[in-house]
Amino acid sequence: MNIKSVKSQFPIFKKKINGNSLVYLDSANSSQKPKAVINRLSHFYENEFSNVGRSVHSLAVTATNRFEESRDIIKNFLNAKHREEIIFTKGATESINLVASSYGDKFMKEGDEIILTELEHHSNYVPWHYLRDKKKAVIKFARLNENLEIKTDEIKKLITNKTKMIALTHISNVTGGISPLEEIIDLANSKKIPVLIDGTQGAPHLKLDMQKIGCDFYVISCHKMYGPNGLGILYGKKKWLDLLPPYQGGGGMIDEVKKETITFAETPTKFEAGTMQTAEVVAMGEAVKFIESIGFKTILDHENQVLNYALEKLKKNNSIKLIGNPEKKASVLSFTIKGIHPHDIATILDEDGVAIRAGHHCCQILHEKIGVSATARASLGIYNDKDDIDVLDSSIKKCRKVFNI
Amino acid sequence: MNIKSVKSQFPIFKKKINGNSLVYLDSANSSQKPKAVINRLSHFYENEFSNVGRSVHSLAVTATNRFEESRDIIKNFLNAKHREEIIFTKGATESINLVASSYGDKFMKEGDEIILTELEHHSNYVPWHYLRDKKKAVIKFARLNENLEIKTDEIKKLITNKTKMIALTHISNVTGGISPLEEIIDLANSKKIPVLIDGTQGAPHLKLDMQKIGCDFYVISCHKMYGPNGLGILYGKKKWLDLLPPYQGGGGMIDEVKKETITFAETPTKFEAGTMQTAEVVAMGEAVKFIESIGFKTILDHENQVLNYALEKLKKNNSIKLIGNPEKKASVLSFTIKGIHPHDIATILDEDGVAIRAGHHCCQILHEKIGVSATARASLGIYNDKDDIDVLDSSIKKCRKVFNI
Amino acid sequence: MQKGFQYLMDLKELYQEIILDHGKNPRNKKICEDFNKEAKGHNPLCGDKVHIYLRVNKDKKVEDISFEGEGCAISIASASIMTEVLKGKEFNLSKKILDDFLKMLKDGTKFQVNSLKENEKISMMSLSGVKKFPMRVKCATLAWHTFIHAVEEKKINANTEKV
Amino acid sequence: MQKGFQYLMDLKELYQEIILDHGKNPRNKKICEDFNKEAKGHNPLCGDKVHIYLRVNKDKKVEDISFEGEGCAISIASASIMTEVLKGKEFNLSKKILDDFLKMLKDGTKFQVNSLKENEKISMMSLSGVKKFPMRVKCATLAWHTFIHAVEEKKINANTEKV
Ligand SMILES: Cc1ncc(COP(=O)(O)O)c(C=O)c1O
Ligand SMILES: Cc1ncc(COP(=O)(O)O)c(C=O)c1O
Repeated sequence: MNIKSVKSQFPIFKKKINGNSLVYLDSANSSQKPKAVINRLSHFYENEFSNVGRSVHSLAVTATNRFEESRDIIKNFLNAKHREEIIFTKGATESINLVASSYGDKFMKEGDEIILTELEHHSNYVPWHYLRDKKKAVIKFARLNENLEIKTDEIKKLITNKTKMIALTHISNVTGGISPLEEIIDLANSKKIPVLIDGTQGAPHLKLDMQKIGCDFYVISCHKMYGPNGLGILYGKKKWLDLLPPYQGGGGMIDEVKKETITFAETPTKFEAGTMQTAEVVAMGEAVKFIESIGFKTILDHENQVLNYALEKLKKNNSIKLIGNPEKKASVLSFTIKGIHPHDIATILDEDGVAIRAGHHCCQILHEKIGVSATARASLGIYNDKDDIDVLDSSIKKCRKVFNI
Repeated sequence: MNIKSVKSQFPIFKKKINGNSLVYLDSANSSQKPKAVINRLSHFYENEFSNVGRSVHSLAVTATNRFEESRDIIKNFLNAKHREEIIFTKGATESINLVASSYGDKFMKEGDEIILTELEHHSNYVPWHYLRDKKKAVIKFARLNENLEIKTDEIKKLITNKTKMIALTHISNVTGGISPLEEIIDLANSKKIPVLIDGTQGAPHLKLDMQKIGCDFYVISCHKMYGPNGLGILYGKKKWLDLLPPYQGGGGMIDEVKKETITFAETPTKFEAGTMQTAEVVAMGEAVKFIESIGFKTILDHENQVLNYALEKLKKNNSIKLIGNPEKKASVLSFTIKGIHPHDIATILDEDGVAIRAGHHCCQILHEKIGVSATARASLGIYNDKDDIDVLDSSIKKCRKVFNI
Repeated sequence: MQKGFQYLMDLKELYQEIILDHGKNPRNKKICEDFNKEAKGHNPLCGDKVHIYLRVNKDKKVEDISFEGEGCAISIASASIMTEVLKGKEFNLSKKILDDFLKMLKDGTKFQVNSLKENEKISMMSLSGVKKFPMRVKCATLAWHTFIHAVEEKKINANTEKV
Repeated sequence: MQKGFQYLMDLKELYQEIILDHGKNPRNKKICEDFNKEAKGHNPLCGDKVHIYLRVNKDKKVEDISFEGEGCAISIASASIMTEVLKGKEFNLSKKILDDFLKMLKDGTKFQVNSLKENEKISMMSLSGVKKFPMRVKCATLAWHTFIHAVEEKKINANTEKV
């Protein structure tokens, strides 16, 4: 992969940060956007804009076609079996809320159990917490091992005949650890327990195949995979989506509305209430094309090289403590420096144009477990290279100077 | 107002539809976007993009500032009392779902009553229908008069001491009728019943002042007011927003998360779960600036002129029946032609580049009342002029030729 | 204006005499006697509705077929034409005809079913104009999908959103 | 590089010796004896937490003040400095000092309270470097807002998201 040419497709890198080139290491938070995606948005608004599916004039026909083409592009990208398995949402967070609400309403009762892990993002806990409140359900957290990895056995231990859902992350947004999905889903399937995968960090970094993964639900945020803001994807097995009640109510998702009764459309329509994010959906098709134009294998190889280079380099730096040591790992690197709070690290790094994130990364349960309230996190995207890591490394060294330690 | 110069700010009008200039009369469905808004989106993605509020690096600081500036712009635009009264959602539909869910959960019980009108869009009925189902509540529909107007007396009749919500549209998306908000809200206030106004059609066409209107909730879809797709606004009085439980759960809206308990942030944060539509929020600030650069008075005067011209012209056409005859009316004109189905009308008009909508416009209750399943709808935006109406009129005449009637 | 002219031609093709005729004077628009199968269909986006009634005998032959409904010229004409074409045909044959019809709308392929009479072909082909009007394809197919629902006794209504 | 240099200066100003000192060796970081008011504060975005303890006498004077918490150098230094400055002061005066402090962070205005001692002013002013780092303002104000919550005995935790 020619990293220079990839990077040059992202306009933001022309920008200087405090006089320095931007070293963007915050892609786990949100990725930057390639020119093609930004242009697709503008082009759509300038030449093709209309609401979809609700008018029969030419613009609306074009817009509807573009919208539904994106659904097909994403269906193929994820290798879903049916196009009706692809639902557009506001983001991964909404996708999980949708499942927790619709699935929970229909299939859960008092005392039923949900298994999560200590690694989950708040987005994959708070919606289940609502369900716990509403249905008097029980949430069990699978414990992580000393490397902060999810282990199938820890999940297995928690399964009872009341287990009604297992929800876990594909890749941790703190440790970068990749979960053993195959094992866990095999286990769950054997007990007929549905599995939701929080793929927010998985989708940008791994080649996905829904039919092979075999999970019941998989959620994605487009803004983390070079796509536009404000758009998410919910993949769900058709058998579930056919059964689940709709989530939000409004225009577009109904079959027939009377004063006493309402009947609903079928999937995916029944889950897409109100005017959809037409422009964003169309632009997301372009983001997928961008990813495919480089190829997932190339992306993985490149990101792994940079990640390994970074691990090597940072491990040499004695003042740094890495968070978690998962065997299988992708694209995320969290750390602490003794005596310097992550927020202060982030501020000092920013001086050199290095953008990292500091905080609990919406994983307070994990941070409580490791006994720190915040960590610093560098995370990779397709546009990062070893030079970025060199700047990161020397910038980290500067922190100790500023703090006189 | 110099209509030519306004129109020239919308790139889409450079486009030809079937060889003709675009006569866009589908703004009630979604409005076209001015260059400034489209450019703001691109500029943000190219130069300022970052996730908001979650990192301390420079890009994130800029993005957060832009995001919160937009909240202030909108607060001022609506003359809300507090900036915490402005919540960003996916659209009007989500805004209503949020209120119905959070308010309903907390304040409604079996037998409680919700008053709607026969004029409501499905988005202002289906969410209340869910609540009816969930809480065994009752929905009462205020009847329209023969002009298809909402009359305060009809609402008054329905009020009992079980009435817990009155929800109605500001402007009808079928008749263009403007509701007597002042009367209705006075009445509701005197009985301490909260009022939700579906302002989806109101916000693009009327100068709004939340403190003067005095409603408890007001919902808006940005895509109908020259802003981007996928963004909505919920205005709520602070006293309510402080009381209501959060809606979706996820990152950003929490205070503290533990394995057994979760505490939530305060408004507006508690209602903004997950990564927000940063770019869209920023671009919406630009849409408001665009509107203000022309001025609401100018917009109203212009749109009313065009509307009256259209009414005059279409009333002369004997084959046309106008839907509803409200005394106070804005920007929307629905009609039928005897012997020709609205879908066929829309297809024939499209030949001349005239984009209208045909269908039930997500108002099946209204259509059932008037005994037709579909109508044709022409709706105005800031960019329409009398020439557009002339094309519409002659194109309508052509329908009868194609149908040999 | 080249394109505008082409479009006018397309429009004339869409609203052929035969369509306007079926649209204005639909055949078999009633509830047929002693029907033993039925299904409702609905196009939620435009509000087109159709209700198909069938009387089927033991040999799975459609003895009688009729419809009720409201909608645009295309959807009414399509329902009317369908009832004319399918009356007296066997289930299996009907399904093949339906396949032919859908394929014609999709990619203009010729009919595979040999037994269709010339006037049946002509009336079915009169609907081929919708090809150029993608949003109208659902109008043309609504009745046909609903027919299948009736035959297969599906519980849920036919919904063109889905197909 | 002009801008880079300026920024380096800003950074040095942000992390002045006095801040680093308070950050490393915070004063009054404990639970003070016989406290009769307390409040917790939290910055949800970064996880900074503070818990303020006060012993207030009948004349509404802060006899003792201390804090516990974790956070960045700025938030710890700010809490530490605050306890030094407010100890022994009356409520009303404390509130005025807090106003001064917030205004200084916001637009650099000079202190209005005349009775502040020179060293108190210097330590408060050592936090003025955050002006150039908008995201860090919340770190600097957390303890102060929490102090007000303690004084006013608010039920909800101080939350910098709000202020
Ligand atoms: C009156 C009215 N209310 C609500 C809505 C729903 O808005 P949205 O689809 O943008 O959520 C619309 C538009 O479709 C409308 O016209
Ligand atoms: C692992 C994980 N899950 C869920 C989310 C929530 O995604 P979003 O905020 O885009 O809805 C994120 C990102 O913040 C994440 O990293």
